[in-house]
Amino acid sequence: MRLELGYVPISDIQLGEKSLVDGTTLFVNAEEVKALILKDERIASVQVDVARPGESVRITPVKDVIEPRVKVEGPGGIFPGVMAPVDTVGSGRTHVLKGAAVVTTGKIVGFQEGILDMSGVGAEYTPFSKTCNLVLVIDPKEDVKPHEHEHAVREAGLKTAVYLGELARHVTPETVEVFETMSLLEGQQKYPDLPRVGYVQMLQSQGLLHDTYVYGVDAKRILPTIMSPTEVMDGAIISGNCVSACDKNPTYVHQNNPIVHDLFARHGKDLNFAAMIITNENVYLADKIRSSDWTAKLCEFLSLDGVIISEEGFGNPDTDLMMNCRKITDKGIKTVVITDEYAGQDGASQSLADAHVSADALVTGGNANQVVTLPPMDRVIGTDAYVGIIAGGWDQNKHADGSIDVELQAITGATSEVGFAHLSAR
Amino acid sequence: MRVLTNNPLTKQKLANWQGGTVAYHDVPLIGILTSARDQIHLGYRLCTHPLSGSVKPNETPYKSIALSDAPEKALCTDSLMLIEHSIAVCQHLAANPRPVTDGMLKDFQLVDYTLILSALEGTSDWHPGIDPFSDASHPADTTHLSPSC
Amino acid sequence: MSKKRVVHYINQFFAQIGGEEMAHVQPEYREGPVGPGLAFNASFGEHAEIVGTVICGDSYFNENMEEAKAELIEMIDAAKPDLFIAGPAFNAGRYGVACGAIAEAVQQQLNIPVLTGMYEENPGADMYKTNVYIISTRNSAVGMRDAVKKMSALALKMLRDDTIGSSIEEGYIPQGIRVNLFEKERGSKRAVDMLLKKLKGEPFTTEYPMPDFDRVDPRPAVKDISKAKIALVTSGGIVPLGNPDHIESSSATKYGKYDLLGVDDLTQATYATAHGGYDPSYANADADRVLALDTLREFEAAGKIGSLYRYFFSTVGNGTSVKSAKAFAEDFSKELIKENVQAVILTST
Amino acid sequence: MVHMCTIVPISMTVGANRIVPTVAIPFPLGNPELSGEEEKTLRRGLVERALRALATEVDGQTVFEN
Repeated sequence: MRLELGYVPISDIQLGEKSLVDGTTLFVNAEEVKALILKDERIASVQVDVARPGESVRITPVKDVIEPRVKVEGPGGIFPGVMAPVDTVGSGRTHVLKGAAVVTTGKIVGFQEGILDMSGVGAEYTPFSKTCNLVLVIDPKEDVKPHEHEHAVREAGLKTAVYLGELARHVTPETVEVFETMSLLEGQQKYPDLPRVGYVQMLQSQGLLHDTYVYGVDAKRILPTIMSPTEVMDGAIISGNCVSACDKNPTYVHQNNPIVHDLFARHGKDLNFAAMIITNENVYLADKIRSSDWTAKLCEFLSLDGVIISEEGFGNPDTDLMMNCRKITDKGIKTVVITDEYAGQDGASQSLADAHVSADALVTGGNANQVVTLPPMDRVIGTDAYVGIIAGGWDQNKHADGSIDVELQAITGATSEVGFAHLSAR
Repeated sequence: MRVLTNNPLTKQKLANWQGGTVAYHDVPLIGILTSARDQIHLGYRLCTHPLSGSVKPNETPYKSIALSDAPEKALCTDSLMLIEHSIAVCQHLAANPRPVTDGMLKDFQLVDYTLILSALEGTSDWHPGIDPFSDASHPADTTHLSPSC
Repeated sequence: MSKKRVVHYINQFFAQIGGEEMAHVQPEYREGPVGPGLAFNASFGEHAEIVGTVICGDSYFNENMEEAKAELIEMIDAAKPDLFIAGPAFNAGRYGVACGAIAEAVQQQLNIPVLTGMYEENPGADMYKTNVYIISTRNSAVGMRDAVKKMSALALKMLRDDTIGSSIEEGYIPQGIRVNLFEKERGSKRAVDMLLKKLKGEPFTTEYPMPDFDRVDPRPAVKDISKAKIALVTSGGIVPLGNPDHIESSSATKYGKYDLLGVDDLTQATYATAHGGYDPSYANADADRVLALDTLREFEAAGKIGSLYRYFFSTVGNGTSVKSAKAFAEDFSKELIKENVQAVILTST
Repeated sequence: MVHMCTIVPISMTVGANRIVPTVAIPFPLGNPELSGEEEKTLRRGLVERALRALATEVDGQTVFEN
């Protein structure tokens, strides 16, 4: 499969009369966006706002972050099975509004989390302080249940991203990057001397507010399967995950999966990026055993020499990570795992809920329990009424000057377990 | 299967469940874990992960765990390691006194219940005898959506 | 701004008093820098200076640790330092222990920042790394320049009251505490780089080592068990009723030593478990289910074993750190060896 | 030293060289379901096995199953 990503750089978002890309400015007609979202009968109201890098703005509670893209050539559309008909994506050409993102916010459950500061200390920890964000503050009608509410907000974000992505359809990209994967046989013939490397991505799949969708299918219902890594660039995987702000993968991170990109960067030079395998992180232990068996089996069938395994979430998935690592290692395949840590506020406790000696090459996204003090912001988009009760926040965490103490786990994307951020720990 | 829980919603929703039994204990979350541990020590097997969910055990007060119906002769080492690790994790997370409102408690109950439900539903001996979302429609999946929306 | 005051500890060798033959020398105080102190002073520049040096022989320190520490602390205190540096000791074992011990004592008693430096395999490193910052050095004085550079950088940071970064940034031996840092490369790139090294068989460094345990060679068999003196040890928390030593139900920080003289059976009325990691009702009803004292008394009477050692040792193995457990065992093993105990039965729950 | 414990893999992990597997975590050297005398017999058997382990030369980590 061959996919061209055409990057249309965006350095500012302005609300305006007509939605269009002008130079590197993305103009958005807020009324059109609202009308699009309000088609959903479950939604009572929506506000459209803009947050730019460096501004004294806090967005919270953040639900999802999505990058606007449009399919200009090749089969399927962005977010297949959800926003577009089911069709295999990942080939042809896709345009990307690089530097822009849609951020959804809205209280779905009472303990929701996700802080995104556009400046100050918090901005150093979240990758989305560097994007121009179109923020949607969404309120549901009164009788809408949490799972319906989550669904409505998830779709509102995707719809908006598709709407914005469409604006890039006829814009000439500033740069084009090409990603090409080959069939196993072709790859082996072309790179007979390079190690065959695979990427195993574990997807959050535990239940309400903890779900991920693959071509529209709930990931807890899948068996591990093989994907072309370019499929994720067209939105084949989307996030329905609202909990654990620091280490969940927003849809944006799936679209820009950094492991996929960094493996492609070495593809054909130091390694042969042979395949991507997705698996899940179910609550039921028999599912874990089955999924890790299948993952290891697929790695073996693909004759992989090395595998990177990424995790998503806290606690339960540590067990999947160790099972995958142990079983893949047992097949004689070299592994590197990526996780993050919950070592307590003092960093002195055991970091993971599970451990195995085979995980001897581990990359960490840092200790999510570390406390940081976030300065007050001039403006809050969404509501900070919950900052005291979100994960990692606690009672009386607000100081007299308006600054707040939170654990890193409250900050969107701070301890990414796909290695999207630079934080680590020793 | 036997579900150990301190979540009143799990108890209520699974009252007519035909695929197993529910043991409700009005204890803190850690009490459910230690109770599960004591049973694992006697040969019961864990069926679900004790740290299900990304809501941390120092945030939610609720936990539902499924165990096997009958003890086995040999102790299940995997279950043992899991429960011991989980208890250790639970104990070192900061005890944050949190303002818990009724609405939040309801949300915590719902999330814990849906986590255990997602495990039970996936099993081959899932005999509902219940409507899991009797006062709400089933969580919509996204596959039916038309591309125009 | 005036220069910050630093006191430096070195041994007889680095003070150029002499080698092993002079290791007995007692603590002395000299004004200003001595030996490696000159290099530290150069490195501190305008910010700090070594105002005095305390010197002690390695043998004297290790053989008279409490007295040596007391004498040295008095000298150090008199110099009114803002910071204390010991070493670097490189791979010199007794010097390393001395550096760690005196640094720890100064930190506790004088309440000023302290640091030392040594090779990671120096026994002093393992003993003191969790309590004091120990800069990781090479295994010999060839690494002096590099050690001084890293140690003075950390020292100046401490004097400025700056946040101390992670072990990899500052160069100290990891303290078993996880400290966050920002890496130059993002996590995914680091993972790809690590995998490529692993694939090529090149050395790589994990960012989080899995817990590991020491290996020991098996002891030879006991030749005649019917003549052997055997001791009972348990991690199952069996203690006299009332838990006189208050051993914690989890993460134990101590062990207990209990007299078995005249005890032939552990009963509900006399013994119980302090362990919080399992349902205690079975052990509380009959602690022999954990410690098997009744059986060993029978065997002793029947001549199947020589004798049972008079005391048993007990702790709670529930979340107790490997470090603590190891320290307990090292401690009571000295007594067991001294008392000619030939074998130990360790029971765990 | 002989390590009498129920979870042999843990004993292996921490590096014991002579290991005797026992009954259950809360009662390694007993069984509350047995009568007093039966329980003592069970315990004698386990301790005898421990003594045998101590009197046996081993080359590395060894589990004395019988």
